[in-house]
Amino acid sequence: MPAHLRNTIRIGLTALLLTVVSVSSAFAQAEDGPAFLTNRINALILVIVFSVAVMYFTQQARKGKTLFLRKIPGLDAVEEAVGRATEMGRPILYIPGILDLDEMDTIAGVSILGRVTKIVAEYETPLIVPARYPTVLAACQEICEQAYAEAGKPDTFNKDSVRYLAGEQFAFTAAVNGIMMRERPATNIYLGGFFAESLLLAETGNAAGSIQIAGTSQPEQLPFFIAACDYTLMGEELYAASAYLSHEPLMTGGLKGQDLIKVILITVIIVGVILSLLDHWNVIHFFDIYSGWFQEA
Amino acid sequence: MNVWERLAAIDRRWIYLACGIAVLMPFIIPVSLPVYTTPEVQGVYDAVKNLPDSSVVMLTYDYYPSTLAETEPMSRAALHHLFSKDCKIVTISNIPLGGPTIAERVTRELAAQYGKEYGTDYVNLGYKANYVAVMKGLGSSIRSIFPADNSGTPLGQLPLMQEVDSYEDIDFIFIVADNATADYWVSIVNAQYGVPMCCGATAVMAPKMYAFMGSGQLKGLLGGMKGAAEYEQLIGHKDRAVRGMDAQSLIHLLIIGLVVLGNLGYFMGRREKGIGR
Amino acid sequence: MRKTVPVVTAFVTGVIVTISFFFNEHTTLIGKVQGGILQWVTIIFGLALALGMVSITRVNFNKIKRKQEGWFYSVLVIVSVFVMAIPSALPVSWSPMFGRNEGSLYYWLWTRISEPMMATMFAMLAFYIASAAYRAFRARSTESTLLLLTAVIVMLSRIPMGEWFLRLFNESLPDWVNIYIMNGFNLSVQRGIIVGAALGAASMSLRIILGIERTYMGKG
Amino acid sequence: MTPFSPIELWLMAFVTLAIFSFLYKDNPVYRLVESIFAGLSAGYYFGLVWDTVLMQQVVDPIKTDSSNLYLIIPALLGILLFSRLTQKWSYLSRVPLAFVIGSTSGIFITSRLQGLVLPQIRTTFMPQNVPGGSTDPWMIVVLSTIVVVGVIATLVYFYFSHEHKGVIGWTARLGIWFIMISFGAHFGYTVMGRVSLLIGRVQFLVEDWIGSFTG
Repeated sequence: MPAHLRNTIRIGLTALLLTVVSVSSAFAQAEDGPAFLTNRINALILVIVFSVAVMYFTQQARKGKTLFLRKIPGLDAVEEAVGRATEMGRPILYIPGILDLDEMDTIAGVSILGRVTKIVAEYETPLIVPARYPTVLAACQEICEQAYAEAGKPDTFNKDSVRYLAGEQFAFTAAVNGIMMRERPATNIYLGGFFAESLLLAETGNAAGSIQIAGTSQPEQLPFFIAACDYTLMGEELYAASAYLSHEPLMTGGLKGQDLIKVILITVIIVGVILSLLDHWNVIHFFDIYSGWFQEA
Repeated sequence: MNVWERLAAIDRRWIYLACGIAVLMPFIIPVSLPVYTTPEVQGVYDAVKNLPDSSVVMLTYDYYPSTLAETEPMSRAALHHLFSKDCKIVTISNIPLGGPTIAERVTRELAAQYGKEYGTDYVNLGYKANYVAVMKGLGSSIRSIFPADNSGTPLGQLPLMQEVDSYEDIDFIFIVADNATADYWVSIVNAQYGVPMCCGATAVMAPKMYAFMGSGQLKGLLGGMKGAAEYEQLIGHKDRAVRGMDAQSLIHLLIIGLVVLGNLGYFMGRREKGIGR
Repeated sequence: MRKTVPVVTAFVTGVIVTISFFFNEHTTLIGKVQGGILQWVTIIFGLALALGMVSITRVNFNKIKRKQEGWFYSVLVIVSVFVMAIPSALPVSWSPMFGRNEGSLYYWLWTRISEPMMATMFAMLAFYIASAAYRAFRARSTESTLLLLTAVIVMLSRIPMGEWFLRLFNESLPDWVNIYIMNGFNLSVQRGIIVGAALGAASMSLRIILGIERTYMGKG
Repeated sequence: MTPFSPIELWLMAFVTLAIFSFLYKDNPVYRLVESIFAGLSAGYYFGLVWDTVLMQQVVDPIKTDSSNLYLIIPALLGILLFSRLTQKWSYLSRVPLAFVIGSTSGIFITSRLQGLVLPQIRTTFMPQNVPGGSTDPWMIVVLSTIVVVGVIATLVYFYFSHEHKGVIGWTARLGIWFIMISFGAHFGYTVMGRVSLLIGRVQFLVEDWIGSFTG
């Protein structure tokens, strides 16, 4: 099916369902009482503005328009690190986080894995990917297989390189630590959702003398990654990295949409501060109304 | 090899040993220093104190056994405070691994002390999967998500749960969590259902929670063992958290010393190699 | 077909849950439907928790079959799985050893073996932090110097001995640390990160609902 | 004091020390307890799923009221997830996965925007409340300035549509300083967190286990 037709069908379906659902829900009252929550109109406006922004940029990116994204410093390190591992003849360890596949961090981690695996496949460096959930395991296996195929080396892919390790957080960490000590990977890459195990992993990697690249959106773990790893992607840089590496229009579009909202939010804050000061100096009294817009009535 | 290089190359196991000694020492020679109360902990205390007697409070056990040392004192202190005010307590756990078991053990032990009865004074809902869906779903109906309590008794047979079937029937939520669930309690339950809440968080989670304190979404915050110790002191039940603060002092000083020593070695090593200034 | 059905499923459930946010969930049909969807989610996701057990058994069984290095440990894993799992699924009425309540084998194994193990795993982190403080935590640049200094000041303000020490300089010093560092610098950065991450999560969710983001399905 | 028998205390102390032995180096005893732990964890999940999901959420409701028969559908969908474990049928698991991910995404969109973005932004441009209730105007001004500047600088640092040059460049630079101060605070807090857990284990070893020798 051609792409534009698919898009048309999708948009048509969206519109139809939105209409049917909203109309039916507005009229189909199961009990008495207000149906629509008017105090959530501010949220509705934000959701609409946000969705339009994200969808607009995604559409633009899909049309092939090049959207500018700034370079993420830690990213060049990935290729460099793969090169080093090849020279040393030692494997690369890639952990896409310890969260399940329904978490955004894991999705970003898994999608960067695809790009990393492609480089790895080209260099023919051994790869180890421990997965904590069977769902993540399956996704990683498929993505690695695909990457090896894209690199033109489908036969060199070793299915055992993506491994399922015990489901519990620390059992998983202990097992990964065991791999680090036994198989001594030259490079450890941690991109995904990480929690308390971040330091355990990074310290053990340090002891094994590996180059380490880390990234997570969990702010509470970032200080340790910064302390113990060579490169760290902080917070959203993880998502940006995923977009930057893959040049994927969808991811890029999403980021551009979010950037637009950030500009709007910064403006909202600055206007708020100015109004607050004007209110304080008795110039105009508009601040209470303004701040009220951002509050559920 | 000069002294700095030798220091830099020290086996990490010596550091582990120093760490072990620092934590053991205060158990042999205790020095009890006072713990000052911070406004965040005072906020928790005041929020609970100002609840009308016999309010229905939801207490969460959103933590793994791994952080028991920080979180169990919080749960215990909260139970002391709530039971002494005759509050009705509904406990819930969003952690599959161990959460429901801890909730049973701790709540029952404290309830026995206060002579509270299961079913009328407190209920343990237990665990259901996917906390985002659970938190949102409880807003529609507790019974559709939890047909039965942790031991399998249908909710209809528990007197307390006949009056409680959604957030509308809950006056306050006391979160004790060691992970991201606190974030969702705030952004889903507080934002959409307006239930006031306070949070006992592990020290790792606490810095993030300050943003929710600042926005007024949380009424108070217990940050780690220090927060638990302050709360224990406020309610007058000094326990393991207060006793642990001595060891905290010594090991913190050790770690600060290690940072200073490590950096000293780093800079001296660089200077001797002629790098830098 | 293999892709359309999941995409449509995600779309329909996603749209219903999103829209129901703006409607009263007790009085409208959409609210009730949403409640039902969430109930189903907890059941589906709940059953998925057992995936790990099947998986871990299979992986270790294969190791034993191939007599791989460390196969003995795999035997232990499988034995532990079944010792824990089977009695928990048998009715309590047969024996107090069965089921999950206090007194059962399940409860005993959990509180006597797993809990201390898990707690110790976490406790090791204190050693690793001490080691990182000495070996990795360096004032390499302005940024890391700031990180380092703040860490030391905050650590002092959080322990009784350090608080006493800080009060030697100024009686309100620990309070200022709490007000300006924790509720000022820290709060503002956490807030920026929270807002940024929230936008990111919302945008990812939007793309999943609209069927653009399909990574969760795997490729192929 | 402790609810455990001497044999149980010895067992618990053994597993505690066995895990700690990893600090020295990876060893067979550690791998032994690690394997048991992995097995018990998986078994724990099974017991939980069997009892609280399968029995409480599906079987019992159907037994008590046959109108609940529809609960078979989510149960079957959940079982479909197990097709992940096969090569050939793994695509079947996409439907239940899509169901879960679709509906949680629906919660995410609204709750992230309404529950986090709106209140956090609003309280940024409001004058800050000084913790402890101080009404000193200077404190309020200083604190409010720090918060506004910090939030904006952090947002700018995570702005990807422009190189870090010019005004954006130095705002981002300011942002990274703020971020590092915050991470420093984070590090300080986390040290306390981890140390607490070690203290917890030492409390067990010293007070409960060794304490039981002396009675």
